[in-house]
Amino acid sequence: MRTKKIMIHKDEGLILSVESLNEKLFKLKIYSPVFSLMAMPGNFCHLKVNEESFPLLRRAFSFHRVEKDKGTFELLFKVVGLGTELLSRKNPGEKIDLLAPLGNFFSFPRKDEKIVLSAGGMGIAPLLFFLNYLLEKKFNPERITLFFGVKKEKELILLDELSAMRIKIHLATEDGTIGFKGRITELFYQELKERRVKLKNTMFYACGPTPMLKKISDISKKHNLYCQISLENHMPCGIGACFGCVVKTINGYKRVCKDGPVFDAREVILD
Amino acid sequence: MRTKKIMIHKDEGLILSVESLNEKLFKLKIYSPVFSLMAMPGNFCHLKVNEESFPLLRRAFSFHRVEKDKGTFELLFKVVGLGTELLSRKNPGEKIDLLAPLGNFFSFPRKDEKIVLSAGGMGIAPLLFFLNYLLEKKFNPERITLFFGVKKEKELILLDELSAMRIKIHLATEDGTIGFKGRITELFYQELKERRVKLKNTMFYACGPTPMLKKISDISKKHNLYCQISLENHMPCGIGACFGCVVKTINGYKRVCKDGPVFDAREVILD
Amino acid sequence: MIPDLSVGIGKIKFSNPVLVASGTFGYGEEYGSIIDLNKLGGIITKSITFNPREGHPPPRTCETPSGMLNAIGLTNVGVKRFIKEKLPFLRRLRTRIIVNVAGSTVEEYVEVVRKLEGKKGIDLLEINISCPNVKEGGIAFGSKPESAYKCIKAVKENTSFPVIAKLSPNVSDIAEIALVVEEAGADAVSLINTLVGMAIDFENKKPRLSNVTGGLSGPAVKPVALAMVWKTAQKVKIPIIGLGGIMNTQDALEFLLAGASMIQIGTGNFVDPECSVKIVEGLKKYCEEKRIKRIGNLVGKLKTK
Amino acid sequence: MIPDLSVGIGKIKFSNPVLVASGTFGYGEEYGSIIDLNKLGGIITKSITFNPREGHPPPRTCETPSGMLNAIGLTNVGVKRFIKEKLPFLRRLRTRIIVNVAGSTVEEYVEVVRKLEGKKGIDLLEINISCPNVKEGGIAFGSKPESAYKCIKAVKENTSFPVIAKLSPNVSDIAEIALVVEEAGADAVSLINTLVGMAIDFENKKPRLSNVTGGLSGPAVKPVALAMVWKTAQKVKIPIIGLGGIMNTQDALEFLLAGASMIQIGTGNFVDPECSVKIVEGLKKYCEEKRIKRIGNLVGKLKTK
Ligand SMILES: Cc1cc2nc3c(=O)[nH]c(=O)nc-3n(C[C@H](O)[C@H](O)[C@H](O)COP(=O)(O)OP(=O)(O)OC[C@H]3O[C@@H](n4cnc5c(N)ncnc54)[C@H](O)[C@@H]3O)c2cc1C
Ligand SMILES: Cc1cc2nc3c(=O)[nH]c(=O)nc-3n(C[C@H](O)[C@H](O)[C@H](O)COP(=O)(O)OP(=O)(O)OC[C@H]3O[C@@H](n4cnc5c(N)ncnc54)[C@H](O)[C@@H]3O)c2cc1C
Ligand SMILES: Cc1cc2nc3c(=O)[nH]c(=O)nc-3n(C[C@H](O)[C@H](O)[C@H](O)COP(=O)(O)O)c2cc1C
Ligand SMILES: Cc1cc2nc3c(=O)[nH]c(=O)nc-3n(C[C@H](O)[C@H](O)[C@H](O)COP(=O)(O)O)c2cc1C
Ligand code: FES
Ligand code: FES
Repeated sequence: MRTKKIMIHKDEGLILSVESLNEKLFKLKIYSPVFSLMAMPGNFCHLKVNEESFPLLRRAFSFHRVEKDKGTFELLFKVVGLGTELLSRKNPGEKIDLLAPLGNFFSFPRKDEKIVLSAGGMGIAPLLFFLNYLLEKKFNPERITLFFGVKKEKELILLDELSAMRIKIHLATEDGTIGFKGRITELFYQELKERRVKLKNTMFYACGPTPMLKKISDISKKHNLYCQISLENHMPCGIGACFGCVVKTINGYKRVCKDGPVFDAREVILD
Repeated sequence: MRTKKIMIHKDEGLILSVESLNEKLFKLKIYSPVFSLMAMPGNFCHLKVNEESFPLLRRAFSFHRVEKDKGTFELLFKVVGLGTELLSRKNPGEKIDLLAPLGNFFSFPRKDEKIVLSAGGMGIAPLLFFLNYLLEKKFNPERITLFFGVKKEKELILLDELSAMRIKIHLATEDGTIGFKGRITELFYQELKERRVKLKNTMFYACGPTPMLKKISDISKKHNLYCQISLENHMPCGIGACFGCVVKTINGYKRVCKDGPVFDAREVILD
Repeated sequence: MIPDLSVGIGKIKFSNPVLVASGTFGYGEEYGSIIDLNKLGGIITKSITFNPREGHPPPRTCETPSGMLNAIGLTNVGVKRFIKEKLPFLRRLRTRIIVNVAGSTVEEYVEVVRKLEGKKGIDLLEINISCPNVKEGGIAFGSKPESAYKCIKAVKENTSFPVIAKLSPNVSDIAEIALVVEEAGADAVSLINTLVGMAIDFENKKPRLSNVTGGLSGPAVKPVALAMVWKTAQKVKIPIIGLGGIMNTQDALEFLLAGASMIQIGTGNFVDPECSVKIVEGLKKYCEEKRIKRIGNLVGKLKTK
Repeated sequence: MIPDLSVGIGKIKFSNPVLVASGTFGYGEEYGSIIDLNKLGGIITKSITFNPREGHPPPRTCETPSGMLNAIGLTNVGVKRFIKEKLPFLRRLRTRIIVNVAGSTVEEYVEVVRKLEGKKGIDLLEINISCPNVKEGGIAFGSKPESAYKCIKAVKENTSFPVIAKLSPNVSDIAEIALVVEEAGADAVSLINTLVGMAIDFENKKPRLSNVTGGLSGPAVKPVALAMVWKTAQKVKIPIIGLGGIMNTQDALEFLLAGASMIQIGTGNFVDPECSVKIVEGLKKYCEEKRIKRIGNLVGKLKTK
């Protein structure tokens, strides 16, 4: 994984909009020129959802979309608990306390490589940023394949935008309403086994819930794929100081917030 | 003090409006037919400002205005901390968890008595309810004198409504912008000493910050006034179960929430 | 399937495992107009001492992050007036009545217990050897194994009611204290009482409580209470009654998983007076949904490996 | 008037009373890009043991009402790598460096302390006799007066650095422990370390932490910490360093009033990385506004009668 010395900053962002995509999914647009400039695909920000001591700790969210010229960025998030609930109730004009850019970021493929991305549910959040970033850097969309899986059809968001990219897209829904019926990892593995996904000269990327990443990690180990996965964990500090967010790897425990969140799938030991 | 056996209820009120009178003062209008019927002047309600564990405990507010026919009541409150801050940010349509009617209430004067009310700051909240109640019961407004004192002019609220009542009003502001310059207790005591306030056949009532009530209590003891004062205290349970809200009286500790909040000023020992 | 929520301490059966905690429910009357008291597993009274106690001067309580402090100082009417004025109301209820007993000396505990002996309407005693808010007695008994043993032993010898020992969390090893009171004959232990805490009125450079320190309760202490229940459950055989920050059904279930066979609601009553009966309902619904025949089947079922 | 914020422990002067707490600030580097480390009174390192420690398996932390639990398990690089890899960065700072030392046996404490002896860049040692998250050692030393005495005594005999004893709140009487470590030669005490706590993942009927129990910190424990600082201040003569839930200037001032002459920020660093330097600024502003010449004049000024 390539890394660079990142300078972490604190900034007070200005909330521009809170858009609800469905009852659980929200898009938060924040004005913060410094972070819109600094954020790389895979980086995340750590933010305080309110000023009180409950919830106490910051919450981590991947950069989802960045508009440097406008000085803004977007987060895409799902309401799963009190913190995200409070975040979804923010109003335009409110300030928000941000710590960013945190963590490492996805390695970029060479121009002559192919890439395969797998997104499970909210895993699409950082991968969309990555896709947009690559296309902006003139990476050939024909070399890109995206596997995108969700539970129910209504969680299939961003489809228009993804289609317009002219990349290859495989969809999976667990209830089978659209695309493959089942989990994204099953579809991915099927395509892999039937050689419709080529291993040579291909870089893999995955982001999604831990059980999905565990499967991806197993597949990567078995087939020796070079696959980067983005992990999540409870993160008290977010900057590598507390050793609270570690993941087991073949090289001992590593901090997801600082040594990751992007790891080589063959390195981590998930369970 | 006359009391009756009150049945305490829990009800979910519907917030109809939150009106800001100045940057710190708010009026909250709640739809709750049961409490609009049951509330008596001096009673209070105990409400939960949010659903989280911080702030944890309920907050107490006097009934300020009641419209039985519409099934609504109003609270008048000042933002002094997190609880009242959160309350001031409520939106119409939200539900609010209410416990009421709590405590005893002001005794009513006989038709042939005169009454003198002293309100310091937010102390006007329950006294306005009391005034409206008396006028509705055809108590002669000419027999009513109100002393109303605040720190700064802009805290002098409800003046139009009070003026329209055709009662006698004495105003005091600490900065002297309007009315008497100084504290309401000074004005009250001056009027008392100069016999412009008659003691015979008069009932006194007071509500306001504790230092003011202490003065009123001292005056009442000295001149043997029959004065009812409404006290405040931290109230964990609000219904008499925890003995957390006691005030010292000549008859031992008494619970402000259940034995009060209205007490005979000669009984309590404030400091 | 109607799940069986009943539980027992010694020979005493409770219709369900939900009790209301001492000092947070007065003598039962106050909450009677808001909830149906008969739905509770039992009611624990405010601590009763031999003589009436006025308690500490105000201020007696204050709020802290996700918790509250209290230093009531064992305000109570004394055992004689309790029997005369408060017990008749409690006796009429169809729920278990547990009288909480406090004292400054072992002799005082014994005297109170003797006065209560045989009184109709009482089902059990809870012995408060853990009150952090009185100088003499209280917590002193609960923080040393020897005195805890002596106190519970003396009480047991002077009562025919089953005895619950209420333990203090302000100790190095609560399970050790639980073991000795079990040996002394306690029929159950309840934990935790409040943690010693303090808050400062910064404006006036004064403590917020007249008593300077007080007892911390509420959600803030739940992690501490859970750990203590779990540790004690590894050691003692008598039933454990868990409390500390329980506000809803899930909290209650967590204490059961950690090893408590019953639970108490304290501060939760203030936040929502209906909290206790909602939890009774909630436990029932949970057992129905998960097809759990007896609530007892959940006790201690935390998977720690 | 420029108020004097400086304070001292033994012969060591600190520019101000604000330290960052062990385990919450890594080895200082991580926060270096966010705040100016030289503004701090001092930095306390993550606990250092003799050998490197991997620590506990994840999950290691979880959030609780107004607090958090951690069971990191003393993850650290070991004393040799600490000296080689971490100390050079710390040495370059113009702030006091306090190395926090932990061990499983008195011998291990002594061995670590000997390795650190005379190393440039170190100003003081903080001896962690209170870590709730390791089986052997740690808290065991801090919860019994005898072992606390033995450990601090042995450390003192093997170091020329001033020694701070970090005490556990999981005891019946923290002031008693403070007294014995004072007797053993400690130059200061810091309190509190975390309270033992536990949280349950109800869905999966599992503890939220792999280690089952962990240490509770944050605003939830502030009342407990304040009470312990206050009680200890009535007993010992050596300086007290107060911590537990300090999030802002007012919290810090409350600890000073209760009797702490310095304070530490732990969990507060996570909530707001700038919290510690904001408190330094805040203390200065407060002293200016109130015309307090020396911050020390506030220490112990709580009016309790
Ligand atoms: C690097 C990183 C990037 C992330 N990016 C996104 C994103 O783009 N969109 C999105 O919807 N979510 C994202 N998450 C997950 C998001 O942080 C959690 O959903 C959120 O913290 C839950 O907070 P809550 O208060 O609503 O939930 P609660 O469950 O109430 O939170 C309780 C505690 O658990 C922690 N927690 C709960 N779930 C997670 C989780 N999956 N990961 C880390 N901590 C968790 C919280 O921080 C908190 O301490 C990301 C997490 C990480 C670590
Ligand atoms: C019977 C009664 C009637 C009241 N009526 C009104 C009213 O009509 N309008 C109004 O503006 N205020 C009224 N108050 C005061 C109001 O309850 C407090 O202002 C409010 O609780 C402050 O909450 P907070 O979270 O904003 O403040 P914080 O100071 O953050 O509260 C911290 C704690 O202190 C308690 N507290 C703080 N101030 C008071 C106080 N004066 N009385 C009781 N508890 C307090 C809170 O309940 C809480 O536990 C009344 C109080 C009582 C007891
Ligand atoms: C206001 C108040 C008064 C209390 N009084 C007593 C008491 O008299 N006797 C007793 O054994 N415990 C008393 N307690 C402790 C509670 O019974 C309980 O042990 C503690 O509050 C923890 O539970 P909780 O977090 O559910 O409140 C009191 C608690 C509060 C909050
Ligand atoms: C994640 C984490 C790790 C900690 N690690 C250590 C440690 O290694 N050594 C130590 O003495 N204390 C450790 N502590 C305890 C803190 O130094 C401090 O005593 C405690 O958190 C209370 O302060 P706070 O409420 O300000 O966090 C740790 C605390 C946290 C939250
Ligand atoms: S969150 Fe603290 S090290 Fe990763
Ligand atoms: S608030 Fe509980 S008795 Fe008054």
